[in-house]
This record gives sequence, structure tokens and C-alpha cells, in this order.
Amino acid sequence: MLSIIQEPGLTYWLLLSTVLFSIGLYGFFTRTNAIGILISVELMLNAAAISFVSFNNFAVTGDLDGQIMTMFIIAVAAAEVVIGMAIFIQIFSKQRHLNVTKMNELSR
Amino acid sequence: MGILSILVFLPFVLAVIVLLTPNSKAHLYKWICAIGTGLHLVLTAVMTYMYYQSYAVDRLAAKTSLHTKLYLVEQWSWFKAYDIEYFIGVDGMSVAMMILTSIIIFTGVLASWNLEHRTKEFLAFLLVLVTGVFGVFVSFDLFLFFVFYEVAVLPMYLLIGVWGTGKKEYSAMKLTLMLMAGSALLLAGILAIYTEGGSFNLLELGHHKFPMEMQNWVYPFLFLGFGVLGALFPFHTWSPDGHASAPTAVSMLHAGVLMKLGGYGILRVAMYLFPEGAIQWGMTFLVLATINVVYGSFAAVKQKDLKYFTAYSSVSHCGFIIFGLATLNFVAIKGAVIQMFSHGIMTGLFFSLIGMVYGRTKTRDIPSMGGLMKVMPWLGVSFYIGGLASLGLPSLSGFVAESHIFVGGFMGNPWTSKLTMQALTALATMSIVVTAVYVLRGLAQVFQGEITNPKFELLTDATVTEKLVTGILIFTLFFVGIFPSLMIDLIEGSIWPFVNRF
Amino acid sequence: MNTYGFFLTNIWLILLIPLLSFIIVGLFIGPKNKKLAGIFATTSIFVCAALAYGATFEYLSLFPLGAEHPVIVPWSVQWMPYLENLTATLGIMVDPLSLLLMMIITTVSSMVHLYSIGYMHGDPGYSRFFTVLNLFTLSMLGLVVAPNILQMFVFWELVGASSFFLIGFYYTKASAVAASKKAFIVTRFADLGFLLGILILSYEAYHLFSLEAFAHLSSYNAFDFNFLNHPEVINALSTADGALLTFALVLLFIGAAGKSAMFPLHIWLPDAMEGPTPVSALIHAATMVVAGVYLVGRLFPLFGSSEVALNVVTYVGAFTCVFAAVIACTQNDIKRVLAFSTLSQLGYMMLSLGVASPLHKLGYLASNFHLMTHAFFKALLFLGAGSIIHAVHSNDIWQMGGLRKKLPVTHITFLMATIAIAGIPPFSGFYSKDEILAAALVNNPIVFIIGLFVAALTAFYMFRIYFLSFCGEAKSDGAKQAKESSISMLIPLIFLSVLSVVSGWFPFEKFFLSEALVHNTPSWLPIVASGSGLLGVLLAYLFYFKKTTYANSVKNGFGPLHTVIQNKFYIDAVYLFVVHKIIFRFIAAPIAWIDRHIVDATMDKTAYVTKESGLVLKKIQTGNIHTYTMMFLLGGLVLFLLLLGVGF
Amino acid sequence: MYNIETLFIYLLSIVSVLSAVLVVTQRRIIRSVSALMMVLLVTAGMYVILNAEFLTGVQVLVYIGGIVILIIFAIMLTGAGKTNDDEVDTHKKLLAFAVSFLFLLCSTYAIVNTPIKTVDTGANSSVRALGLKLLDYSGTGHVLAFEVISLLLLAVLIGAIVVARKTEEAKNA
Repeated sequence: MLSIIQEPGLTYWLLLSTVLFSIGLYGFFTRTNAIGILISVELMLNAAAISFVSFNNFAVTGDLDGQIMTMFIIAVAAAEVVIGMAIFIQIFSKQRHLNVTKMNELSR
Repeated sequence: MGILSILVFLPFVLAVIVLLTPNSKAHLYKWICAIGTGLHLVLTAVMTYMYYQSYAVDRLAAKTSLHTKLYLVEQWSWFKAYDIEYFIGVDGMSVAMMILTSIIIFTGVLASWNLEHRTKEFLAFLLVLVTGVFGVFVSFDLFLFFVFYEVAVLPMYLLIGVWGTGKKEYSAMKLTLMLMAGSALLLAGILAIYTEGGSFNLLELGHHKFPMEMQNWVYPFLFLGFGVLGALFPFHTWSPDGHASAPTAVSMLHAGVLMKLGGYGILRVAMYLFPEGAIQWGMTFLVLATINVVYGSFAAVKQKDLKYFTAYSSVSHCGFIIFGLATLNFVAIKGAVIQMFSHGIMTGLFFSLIGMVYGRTKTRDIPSMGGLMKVMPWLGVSFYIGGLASLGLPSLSGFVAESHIFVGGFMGNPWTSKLTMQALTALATMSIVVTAVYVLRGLAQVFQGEITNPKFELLTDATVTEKLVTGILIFTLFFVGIFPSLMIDLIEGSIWPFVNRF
Repeated sequence: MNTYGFFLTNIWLILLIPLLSFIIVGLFIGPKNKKLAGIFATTSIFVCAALAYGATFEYLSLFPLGAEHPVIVPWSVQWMPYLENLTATLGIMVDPLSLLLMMIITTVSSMVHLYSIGYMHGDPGYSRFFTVLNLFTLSMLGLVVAPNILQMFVFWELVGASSFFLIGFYYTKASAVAASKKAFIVTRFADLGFLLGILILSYEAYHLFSLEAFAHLSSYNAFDFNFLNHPEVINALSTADGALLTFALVLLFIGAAGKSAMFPLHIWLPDAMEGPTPVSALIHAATMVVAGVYLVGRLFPLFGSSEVALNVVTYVGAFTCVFAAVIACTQNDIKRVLAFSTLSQLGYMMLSLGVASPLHKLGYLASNFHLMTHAFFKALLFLGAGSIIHAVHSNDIWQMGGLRKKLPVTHITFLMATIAIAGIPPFSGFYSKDEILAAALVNNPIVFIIGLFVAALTAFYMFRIYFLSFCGEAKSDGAKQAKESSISMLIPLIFLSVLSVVSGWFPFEKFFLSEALVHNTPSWLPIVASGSGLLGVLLAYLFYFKKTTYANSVKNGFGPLHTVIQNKFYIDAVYLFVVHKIIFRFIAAPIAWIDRHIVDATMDKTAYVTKESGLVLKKIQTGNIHTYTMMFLLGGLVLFLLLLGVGF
Repeated sequence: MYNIETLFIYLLSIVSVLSAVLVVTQRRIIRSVSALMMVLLVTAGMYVILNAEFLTGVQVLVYIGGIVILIIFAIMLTGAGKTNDDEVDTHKKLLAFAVSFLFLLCSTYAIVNTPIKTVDTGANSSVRALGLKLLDYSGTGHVLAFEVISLLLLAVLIGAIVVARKTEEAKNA
């Protein structure tokens, strides 16, 4: 097993992205602030992007699908953050707080 | 568009006409329905005559035939993909049931003459319900049978829920849910039959030889599915509550006709397609039916409310129907079919009278009423005639049916031991004494003795429509009671195939 | 050779006329005109009487007195086809027994109709009374002429129903309502036995048709009397399963016992006195109660084939005879006394049937002879009692007295009937009772002694009424201003009194039986029989006419036993206890409770369970994003582990 | 035995994991965002090692330059930065840790046990090839995805404005 650590190959990078993903997951569950949750999601997306790129680098001969997929991830992440922030601002203007655990009714 | 389709869809057309008539002509609703159902009765008579003509020619052949022979058949394909057809026809038994339903709906409409609360919708729903019932009695395609079966059951919820009395929502909900559970079993059975038999057409399925292990589980499914509607013992609890809160015409139609769908279905579908299954399960359902009979009559003794009193008595009489069927003996099955007819008329009479009495005294509590005979002699006498018919006095149709079931029960069938069969029949016969006890106790408390409540002094006797309703029903009771050979001849031809298949 | 005359060919009129008059009076004449209703009903019954007598003369002309008296069925139509050899027919069967019964019923019924025109005058339910009386006569005639056992059962039930309506005629009186209910339910219980008997009998008989030995009888049905009484069938049945045949016969006897109020099922007859007196006269004296005896008589050859059944009939009859006579001596209500005396006389008829057997038919002959004579003088006694009550307005014999001068005609007719029932020689009662005692002597000495003792008791309690009501001085003002009833009530009394004397001399034996009967009754028998009767009269004379203290001394002598007997051995109370406490409280109430709380509750509980499980599941939807995502992830992981565990 | 590149990889990995932990544990949201920026930067570095130079640029420009800045704006607008995130009770934390650790275990198990055929020639990640691949409509290309993404971004653009617009009652409240 130690060989994975010695010369970091595909498995190493995948393990790295999984660790990052789990940390993001942990963050997702413990955050109460809406923006905090969004940040953890960004972290998870980033971890996924790493695994894509590492696949592209190690397991693909002369093809760039992995990298293109990472670009799409970044685009989608951007879209998500924009909408997320717009909604949070709207919520904040109404409820004066962004605490997720208190937001369990659709309409006030 | 043969006469049968007219008979089935005439009530539906009437319902539409009633719905379309504007509210300004509210008084017309009753007349439209009355004339319409009256016309229906006449048409049923014509249909019976047409049936007799074509049946006369092969009356003898019926004795040995293995398959039901249909008359006045109409057959069109409906869903070609699953070879489901609009296949309707009629044999002796269905004609008897059609006559019964036609009489009951005609008297039912007359009995709800002075109903004020939203009569338009009431009559419309009533007629839709009866269309379903007519459909069931003539349809010989299992899918069509099930569709009409559902159409017959569903309007009950609204009819009881909106126009009922007492805890009507509870009863309506309970009734519909239990009947739905029953029809769920039915659907499972029908689908099993379709997958095994390959078609929905009852006559074709008759030729198909169903494997034994399949019969063993589908027959009880169908029997219990139909049994729930036929007030089989553990599943009968919906009928007392349902009838107690249903309005007059609805409980007339329900107890009089809808509960007969159960018995009819058992015979037509379950016993026709699964003779070996019937033999296999014969004894268990026979015991259940005996409990039904004895249990129903004993429970009726202690009832305080007139409608519960009649509901339990009809549970006991429906038990007779299932008992007759479960004996798998020709005479008993014929008795069961006659009992379907005679009990239908009897309960129709009972519930219409209860409606009339309730309309006057505003109470259905037996102890608080008394001495009504002096005030309303016509209703009193008709109640007594109904009571005597229900306890099986000869010269009334009750005796014809019950004597058949007892004689048939005693003769038994080659597969069950003679002793157990005769013991069970003796037990069922004992119920005629208990019926006598509760009928006379109930009627004596209500009609005889001094008038207990001074308010009852000024009550009026039957009006013209009420006299017409009770008159028709009592005439039918006497007619079948005094000339049973006519009814027997009508039914006998169609029963032989069922027995020959065992 | 069916060269029947006018009467026999359209014998079916005897059923049609009462039916038509029942419908016409009931629906059309009754509500409109009371007077016409009474007259119309009575004339229709007189016409039936004429028909009955005409048919008898015609029958005798065809088959003269001494010769063979075959059973003929001039008219029958198919009524209820159960199966091929199991069809119930509606018909008229003519043979000496049914002719005898037809004559008795129509005569007594016409007398009662005539009597009740006067008696029921001014009663609000006047036309209703005549309608139901017509219905009763119709059903009684139908029962008597039945060619098969099922038709007999049909009219048997109709008789029960019409007696229910007649007993409960004064339906405003609570006691009348209770009495009518009790009568109908008790007889209904007995009819259950009767029906079970029919079912077993017809089941066994039906299976004989399959044997080829009975091919020649295949034209019959399993229900017909001719078939059941056919000698071949009888020994086939008794050899096949003797015990079952006896069981069926005992069941049939239970049915007969219910209708003829034999011992265990007698409780309804004394209460049936609640009905109007003409009803008691017709139904509870002459006709309905006799139906049980007629049933046993009709199936006599079959009964003869099983010893046990005959013994049951004998001993139940004998016990009822003694039992009722003892109670009759202690009753104070005149109609109750007559009711118990009817019970006792019926016991006589039953025991005489019991002692008879197909070989020596004396018992069979005697019972039907007594049936005829009893019908006439008992009807007369009841009608007489009716006119007394009508005059004195009370049933209690201690309030009557000195009516000899005030009601001369009633007095004479009542006296003649009392002498007849006491069995004093010139009157009819003596002849029939003497024959019964002769039959009993030959076969069953114990029963003979009982019969003798009861003869004395009968004379005692009959003359007890006679002396208390007619002799001595009026004991109440009602008795003082008593005046004779109207003429329409007196004619039947006179006619019946003549009949109760003449009927004894009727050449019964030659009419009734085909072949002459060997008589070996000892010469001392008639003397002993009439002697015991006279002894009873003497005792009654001493007790009640001479105003001696013997009556009270005997009463105190018996002490508490007297009160027990007076209350009819508390059997009514036992029945009431059984029905109300046992059946209602321990069977009906629990079943109603079980239905409400267990069977119904299970349905409600299933609904409750679904509701509760819904509530529990609701808790998962918290609206908190963390829980949702946690659930989501955990679901995925669990699936992963499962697949891992399964090893793809 | 360790060449400079693997050492560098180790360094980047450790930094990214540590800052990731920071992102998740910091109570103050501002600190958490800055930690996130750190992670993204390190990832950009990683892309370089994995021969995806263009992506490094995109990452830095779009992801850090755009998205993180936007998050910071949102934090400023909603004043989340000043107040502390209220504490989540410990048993929830433990549960969250347990679940994510379980996830980690499962996925490492999956990764380690699935033999993926690796090729060591490395990709020629020239921008020109990337562009051709992106817009290649011959069937293996991603032109459709490209069009959809542009549509998505347009919709998001308009949507965000509409959603974030001050509503009437908020204006005159």
C-alpha cells in the first residue's frame, strides 16, 4: 500500500480528492449558515474537478475530455453560486438571518 | 342496440336528463324518475317475455349442459389489445335479478318522494348506482363485470355521506373502504384468471381447465371478495352501520340488490370457473355461512334501532344465500337464487316502511315507539307481512327460498359427510325460531300495545305513493310465495350448468 | 273409475271459497260495511259446510259404509318442484279421516261465525275479526285435506299465523300481545321440529326412488302420504335405518305436541284465552289444537312401525292428561279451566293413538271418535262460557252463581255439554271415552288406570264450574242483572248441544274403518267408566253445591301444593327464565356485544393503525436540510455496503 | 529516491487538506472563505502538475477571481461575517463526522480495489487541442454541452438579477 504514497499515481490523486470531498461533506452537515453550506459545496465540487483532471492525465491517451469536464464544473459552480447568493440576499432581507435550521417553513 | 343495452343504460340516461333539467322545475325530477323507472319495469317485463320465448325451445337441454347458454346476446369488441369485449347476455338467473332490481329501483324512487335536500343530485347518483347493478347482472366479460361492479359500489359513498343520518360520514367511509378492499381481492382474482385463461370472456373461460393449485388460492380470493359485499361473517360489520345511516331509497337499493351482487358473483364467476376449488373450500365457507345465519339472527334480537334490527336480519338472510351456495347442491343453489330475489323484495319493503315510519315519528328507537297500529294501520299491516315473510311463513316468498335451502342442505353433496351437512343445516334451520322471536318482539313493541308517546296520536297513515310502494312489494312477495313454480321454472334452467360442472 | 259426482269433482271449491271470502271481506267489504262483512263471511263458511257434507255423502255413495274406503285425490296441481321425484303438490285428499275433519271444522267454524256476529257486535275490529277467522278456516281446511306432508306444513304455519292474529286481536291489551307472541314462538319452535322431521323423512324416502324395487312407485313424490304410508316404503325405511326413522317420527311428534299443546309445550294454550271467546271456542277447543292429533293420525301406519315413537306418544299424552286435569281443578277463571280441560282431553286422544298399532286399530278409531265428540261439546262449553262472560262481564267463577234462571238457554246447553264431557252414558262423551279406555285396557293397563282417574277428575272440575256458576245465589251484582244473550248467539248453542248428544250414536266404526273390528272389551268396562264419572259429579256436588266446608278443608289439606298447582307448577316462570335470562342475556347480548366491540372494532382498529403509522412517518419530514442530506447519503452508503456484502 | 516533483505534490496535498479542514471548522465565515480561496489556489497548482495548464488559468481567473469574490460580496451584504455561526450541538457534529468518515472509507475501499489501467504518456494539453475538442461536433465533441452551458449561464444571469431585486414592500417598508 505504501507504493501509492511513494510515487503518486492516479490512485493517490483520487484518494486526495476523496479526502477533500469528505471534509466538504463534514462541513456541509455542521454549517448552519447558508453561505457556509455553499462554501462546503464549492469545496466538494473542487474535489470532483481534481479527480477529473487526474483521470485525464493518467488514464487517457491524447484525449482532453477530463479537462473539458472540469471547465464545465467550474461554469456550473459559478452559475450555482450566483443564484445561491441572489436567493440568500432575498432571504436575508426578509428574515434578517441565514440560519438554515430555522428556515423550515416555505412561507412566513 | 338490443333490449339489454337499453335496460342497462336507461337509468343512466334518466340521470343525465334529471341533471340537465333546470332548478326552476325542481318538482319535475321525481316525476321524470318515476315515469322512467316505471317504463324500465315494463321493458324488463318485455325482456322476460322475450327470454321465455327463446328459452322454451331448449328447456330440456339445459338439464345436462355443462355451459351456461346465453340469450339476447350483444357482443362488440372494446379493447382489442387485451381482447376485452362489451359482451352482455342473460340467462334465467340474470332475468330474475333484473326483475328484482327493476322493482326495487321503481319503488325506491317512489319511496324517496318527499325528499327535499338536493333531490336532483340524489336521484342522479341513485340512477347511476342502479346502472352499475344492471350492468353486473348482464355482463359476461369479466372486465366489463368489474367495471360495472365498481360503478355500483362507488356512488354509495356520496349517497350515504351527504344524504345520510346519524354518523353518516363514518359509515359511508367504512362501507366504501371495506367494499373497496373486497373488490381489490376481486381484481386480483380476475387478473389471475385472465393470465391463466387467456381471455376475459366468461363462456370461453368456462371451457378452460384451470390447474388445481391455482384454483386453490383464486377461489377463496373471489369468494371472500364477493363475500364482503354479500355480508359474509367477519366482513359484515359495514352493513349495519351503512344501512343505519343511509337514506331510505339507498338502503333499499343497497340491502335489496347490492348485497345480492355478492352471492350472484360467487355463483357466476367463482363457482362457474373453479368447480374443484369450490369442492375443496366447500366446508369452510359452509361453516362461515352457518355462523353468519345464526350470528345475524341472535344479534338482531338485542338491537334497539329499527334499521340496525333490519340490517342484522338481512345479514342473517344473506347468510342463507351463501349457505345455499356453499352446499354445492342443486336444490340449495336454486334456493339461494330464489332467496336473493325474495330477500331483495323483503328488505326493500322493510326499509321503505322504516323510512315512512321515521318520516312520521322522527325516531327509529324501538322502545320509545308503541301502539302505532291504531294510528297507521296500513303501514302496520305491511310491516307485519314483511316480518312474516322474513321469518319464512309459507305462502310468502321467504318460505319458498328457505325450504329449498333446507331440503338442498339436507341432501348435501357427494364430497362432504352426510352427518356434518345435516347438522349444519339443522343449525341453520334453528334460526327460523330466532327470527320469529326478534321479528315479533320488535314489531310488537313498535306497533302493538297502547300509544306511548302522545305526539304519535296525530300521525297520518300511508299516502298514495307509499301505498303504491308497499302494494307492489307485498304483491310480489305473495306472487312468488303462492306461485313458486313460475320463479323456479325461470331460474332452474340456468342452475343446471353450475351443478353439472362439479 | 273417476266417476265423481258434483261435490267430489270440484272439491277444490272448499279451499277456494274461504280464500275468496277472505280477500273480498278483508280488502273490499270489511272497511266499508261491517254488518255485510259478518254475514258474507258466515255464509261462505256455511257453503263450505254444505260442500263438506255433500262430499261425504257422495263418498259414501261410492264406497258404502261396510266396504273398502280407499284414499282418493280428486284434485291436485304441481306447486313447488324441488326435484324430479321431490315435488310438493297442492291438492285435496279425500278419505274418511279427512272427510271427518272437514265436517267437524266447517260445522264448528260456521257455528262460531254465527255466534260471533252477536258476540263481537259493536267491536271496532269487527270486520278484521271475520277476515282473520276466514283465513283460519281456510288454513285449517288446507291442513286437513293435504295429500302431502309439505302442504300440511304450509297450512300448519298459516294456522299458527292466523291464531297469532286472533289471540292478539285486542292488540291494545299488553297481555294479549304477550300471549299471541308466546303462542306463535312456542308453536314456531315446535314447527322447527316438524320441519326437521319432514326433511329427514323426505331425504330418506327420496333415496328410495333410486332403488329399482320402487320403480313402480316412481309416479309418487317423496312427500306424499300415500307414498310414506305405503307398506313397502315403511319396512324399507325401518330396515334401512330404524333409529333415524324413530328420530324423525319423534321430531314430527314434537311438531304435533307444539300445536296440540302437549306437556312441555303446553304453556301457550292457557294464555291463548286472551283472545275473544269465539276464537277460543274455534281454535283452542275444536280445530287447531286437534291438528297435532290429525298429524299423528295421518301418519299412523308410519308411526306404527316404530315402538319407541308410539311409546313417546302414549306417555306424553297420558302425562299431559293427568297434569292438565289436576291443574284444571284449581283454576278460578272459567276459560282457563276449559283450556286445561282441552289439554287433558287432547292428552286422551294422544294416548289412545299411542296405545293403538296397525294390527288392532281400536285406539286409532277411538281417538278420532273422541276428537269429533270433543270438538262439539268443547266448542259448546266455550261458547256457553262466552255468553256467561258476555252477561256477567267477568271470567271469575267465584263472582258468578244463580245464573240458572237468568240465562235459561245457556244453562241447559251448558249442562248438556258438561254431562257429555263427564262421560255419562247417554251423551256422546261416554261412547268415545269408553272406547279409548277399552283400547287402553287391552294394550297398556297403567294408561287405563290413569284414564279412569282422569275421567273422574274431568267430571269433578266440570261440575265444579257448573255448580259455582249456575246454582246457588248470585255472588256479584254483575251476576244479578245478567240477562240472556241475543238469539244469534243462542242458535249455535242449541245446535251444538244437539250435536254433542247425537254425535255419540253415529255409526263411527263402519264409516271410519274399512274392515269391521273385533271387539273383546269386557262387559264391566262401561259400568266402571260411567261410575268414575258419576263419582266425580258426586264429589263436585258435595264440595260446591251443598256449601259444605269440604272444599276448603281439602284445599288446606293440600296446603302449599295447592298454590303450586294453581300456578301451573310455575312452568311458565321456568320458560320465561330460560328465554329471557339464558337466551337473551347469555347468548343474544354477548353476540350483539361481540359484533359491536370485537368484529366491528377490528375493522376500526385497522383504520386506526394506518392513521397512527401515518403520524409516525410524518416525523421524518422535519424541514431541516441537514436531515434530508444525511438521509440521502446514508441511503447511498447503505446501498453500497449491501451490494458490497452481496459481492455483486 | 524522492524527486522534486513528488515532494512538491506532497506539499500541495498537505496544504490543501489543512486549509480544507480550516474551511470547515472556522466559526467566522470570512475565515472560512479565505481558507477556501487557499484550497482553490493549491488546486490550481495541482492542475499544473497534472499537465492541465489552461485549467490553472481558468481556475484562478474564474473560480477564485469570480466565484469566491461573489461569495465575499454576499457575506458582506448579509452581514454574516460579523456574527459568529451559532454552534451546532456536538452530537450532530459527531454524527456528521461519522457519516463523512464512513463515506471516506467506502470510497477509498472502492478506489483501491478497482484496477484502473493507467497510461504514462501524459496528455498534450495544448489550448488549441482543447478548443478543437470543445467545439468538435463530430460526435465525440462537446459542442452540445457548450451551447447548453452558455444558455445556462445566460439564464442564471437574468435570474440572479430578478431574484435579488428589492421587492416593492421591502422598498417602502
